[in-house]
Amino acid sequence: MSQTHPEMHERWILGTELLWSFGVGVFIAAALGMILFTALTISVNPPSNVERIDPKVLHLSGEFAEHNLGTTVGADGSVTVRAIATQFMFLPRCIAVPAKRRVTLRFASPDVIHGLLITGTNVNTMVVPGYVAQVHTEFTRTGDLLMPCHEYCGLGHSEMWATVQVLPDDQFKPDRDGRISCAQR
Amino acid sequence: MSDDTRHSEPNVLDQSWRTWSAVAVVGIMLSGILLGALIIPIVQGRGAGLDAYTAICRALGIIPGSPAQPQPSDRTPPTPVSQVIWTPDVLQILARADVRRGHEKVQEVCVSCHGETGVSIAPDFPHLAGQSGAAIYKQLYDYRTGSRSHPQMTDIAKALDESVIADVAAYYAGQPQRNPNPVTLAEAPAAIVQLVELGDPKRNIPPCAACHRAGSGGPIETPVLAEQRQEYIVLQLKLYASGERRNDVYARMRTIAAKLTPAEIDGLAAYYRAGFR
Amino acid sequence: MQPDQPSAADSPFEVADDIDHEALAGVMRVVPLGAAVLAGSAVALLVVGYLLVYILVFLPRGTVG
Amino acid sequence: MRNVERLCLAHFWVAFAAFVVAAVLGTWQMWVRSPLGANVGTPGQYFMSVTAHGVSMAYVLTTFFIMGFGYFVAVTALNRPLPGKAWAWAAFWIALLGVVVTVIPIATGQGSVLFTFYPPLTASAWFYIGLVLVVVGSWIWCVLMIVAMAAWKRDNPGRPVPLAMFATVANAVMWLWTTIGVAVELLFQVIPAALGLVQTIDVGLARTLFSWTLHAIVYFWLIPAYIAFYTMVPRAAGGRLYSDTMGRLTFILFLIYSLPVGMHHLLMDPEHGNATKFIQVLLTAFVSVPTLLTIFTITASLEIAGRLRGGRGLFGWIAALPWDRPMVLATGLGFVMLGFGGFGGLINMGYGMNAMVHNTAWVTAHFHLIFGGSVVIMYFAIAYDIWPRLTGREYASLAPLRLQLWLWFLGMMIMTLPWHWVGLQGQWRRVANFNYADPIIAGWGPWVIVSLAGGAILLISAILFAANLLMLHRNRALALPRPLYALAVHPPQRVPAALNGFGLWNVLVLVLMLAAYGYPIAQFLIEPSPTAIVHRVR
Repeated sequence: MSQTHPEMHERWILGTELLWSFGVGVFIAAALGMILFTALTISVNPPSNVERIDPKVLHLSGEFAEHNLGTTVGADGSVTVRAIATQFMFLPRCIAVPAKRRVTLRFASPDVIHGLLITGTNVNTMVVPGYVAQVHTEFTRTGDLLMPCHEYCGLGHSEMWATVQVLPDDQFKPDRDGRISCAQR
Repeated sequence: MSDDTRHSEPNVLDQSWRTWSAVAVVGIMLSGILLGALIIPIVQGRGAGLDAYTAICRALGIIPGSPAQPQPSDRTPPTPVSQVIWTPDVLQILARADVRRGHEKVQEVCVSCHGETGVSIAPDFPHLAGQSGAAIYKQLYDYRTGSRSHPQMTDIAKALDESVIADVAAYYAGQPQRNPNPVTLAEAPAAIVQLVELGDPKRNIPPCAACHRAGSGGPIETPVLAEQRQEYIVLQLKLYASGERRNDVYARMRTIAAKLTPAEIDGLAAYYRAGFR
Repeated sequence: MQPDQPSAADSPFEVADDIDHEALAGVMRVVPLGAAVLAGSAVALLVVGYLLVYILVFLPRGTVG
Repeated sequence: MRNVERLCLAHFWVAFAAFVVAAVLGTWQMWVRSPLGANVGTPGQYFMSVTAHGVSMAYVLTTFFIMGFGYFVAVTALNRPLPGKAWAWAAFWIALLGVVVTVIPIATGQGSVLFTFYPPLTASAWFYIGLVLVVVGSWIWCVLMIVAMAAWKRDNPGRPVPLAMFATVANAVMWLWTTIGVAVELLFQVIPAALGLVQTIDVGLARTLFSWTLHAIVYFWLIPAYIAFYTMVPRAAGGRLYSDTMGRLTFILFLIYSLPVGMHHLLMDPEHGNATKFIQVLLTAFVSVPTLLTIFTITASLEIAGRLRGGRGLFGWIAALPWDRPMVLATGLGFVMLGFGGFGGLINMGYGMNAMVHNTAWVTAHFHLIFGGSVVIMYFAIAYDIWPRLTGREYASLAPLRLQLWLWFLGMMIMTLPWHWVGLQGQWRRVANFNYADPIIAGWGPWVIVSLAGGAILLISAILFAANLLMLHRNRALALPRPLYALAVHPPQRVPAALNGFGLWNVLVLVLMLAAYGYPIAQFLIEPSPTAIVHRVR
């Protein structure tokens, strides 16, 4: 590559850039490949449930009326948690869930945008007024976890958090009509 | 310069750019759509026992549910705590209430206990002067539907006809408060000021000001506490704590009142009685 | 420099730098190797880190869907 | 210099004044949320400060710096007077008026909805009207940049547009595209609600329209740093730009791929299904291509400079680089922060993995490292490089400049690395005071104090930066302005029309936006989400 052929030289530069672009392609393929692989094999997705509900009459509705909130175990053994995220508290303030079993968590907001995560787990969702936020997960570790509201919802945002008790199977005893609440410790 | 670039006219060189870039961009977009809207939902749907059409509709958000999980069903009868719903037309009624008509009804019904200008005559009757119109509206509505009960108020509220509730609320909301300058007020105990301004993170109590201070962006029906009767605030907090009063939506006040110590309840009542905002 | 009068120091085309053409040609024989190794290893580190975090930190926290 | 010095200086001083104020607020916030400031400040004050910090850093510092730097590039790179200078001053005063109109409601507590405003929480209408004025000012700047390039191309038929100007116009075109989202949201949803004309708002649509702007706006901020990488760093290091074609391609890829990816900010939102989320995650993967191309091309350019200065062996060129020059030092430090920040972004865009980090301190660390770190450190380097031209003065010594850059780098790393660690443990965002008695939160206390120390270093660096620029005004006169823009190894003689204009790329952007945002927005028009009552913050 003597300097008598600068043009070939420029084509050579673009050649190295093309080679680098090929490396970038491998990089993207690796990143997207992992996402695709886990999505196709063990259904790892961000929460996906577009379910409209009118926030203005939420407290009148059956599913999210005050008495129906908390953890219920269905006849088929499915565990469903229903909770409300409202300005500056979650209801119920303490949620009992089983370990190593599929749990469906459903949240709704009657007023402004909230959001929540459960520390140390993959439960994370925004709670937007007008929609039911639903997350399916399995809790792999037992113990008391923190469930803060992680989206700014007003001046009381910092004090808005709840507790999640992940109970091992032998302590996860629903009562007659399938409801279970936190063990008072 | 070697030969081929000088002879390649700009538009020939350009044509390859146009085709290759268009092909690349559209190709990447189509692969995204193919994977996101078709392959992933169908494969996940098969795992969850859903047919391809349902899985794709769920992934696109046309029907509720995740393409990878069965959707829980729910059959619970509604038993609401308070029937009041804040819809645009309710807010319009409140905004366009007729204060004069409200004043007439007040003189006819309310003045004996709540006073002409909203200054109540007895300790356990609340002051209504300068109270939030939405708050008065909600309480009257809750008395009518039985979500809240009181020996006199339940019958009075039931006797009022629907249209005059907003007018009464607007009349009392319009009555002036003393609005004392906080600087001149006696020094409030630090613990109480802390509870009002910062709340108590340890007991998960949000600051009172986060909802009760005007313009905090809190719930619509939040009442104004400034210059309220001390005994009335103490009574209501105790009713909330015991759960006897249940018309607070999603148990906001029942949860907080249950955590307050009697000393804090008295301190807060005195704080707001003094006229702090 | 009066306003609206382009100064020699500004126009990019006339401002030749003091790089000797021979030295540049000599350097260009080697150049992208160092950059490719440095940038390549950094990017590879990113990808390996991403995959490790995905497998060792994310998945053990339970599936999400 | 055609007398645009005053225009550029006006923009830069507004930008850096907002920057220093916001840096003070940022450090105060770090103190208040740490165990040391347990009972300091009320939530009202804290969220007022967070709003002011966000608006100043994200809207004022960036928009004014980009406009000022754009005028400078249009004049020096195109080597001709700025067309429509009266319009430029008009744009400046409109934008400045917008800043004042926004700051008043923030200062009086009527704007505490943070800089990413969360409807149905609604601030005073003036808060939003001020931001609209700032955007209108920037639109005028966009038109001026496009007109300047068109005029130059008319006078120089067939010649390639100088890379710096080409990139500036790419940034202007992208900004015009992306502000459509927030403009529609503000003008048709949020401002009517703030004025009280409507009592409700469709929150799903509002968040989707804001996400349209939310990602390309960070590339609007980032492109000036990349203009410095491509056109100023090789010259400062004493080398050549490795490939001019790759430079043009990088800015085109930014224009194309930064626009249809905004919904990766909504991965955890309930108003969209997985299909559209996956499409935008896949496109987000391609938005990393221009950055990765830039890392290679600029490192190669620096390698050229290092070897020309006698660097031997595989990495000998690194030590041979003139690290005493601010532009070169800033690039090195900026690339390190870009690496850490880019890694954070890679995890954020991990589709399902976003659930691990969404709205945690990990995300805060990501954008502080990339924007606050590598982009802002390049803003410093650009300012240091062009200040002598604007003021006609010369630096007495480069030492304080290097010290400031090092302090900014150290402060940013010390502040953000702990955030990754506590973010993974679930530390959530925008907290006025933590309950350090809680066993989970107690463990974060020491790390928050370490971040506070980083914040303090950043504050010192911010003040030193303003001091460095102020002191320059009193130094001795500048002898001869150093040439600014780099030459490529092979300066382009002729460039295909596609790499010299944006006609083709605008068409492709339209196609991508229709495909990526068409359905997500149409679903709200077909079946609007149940409306939520507006909650006014006064």
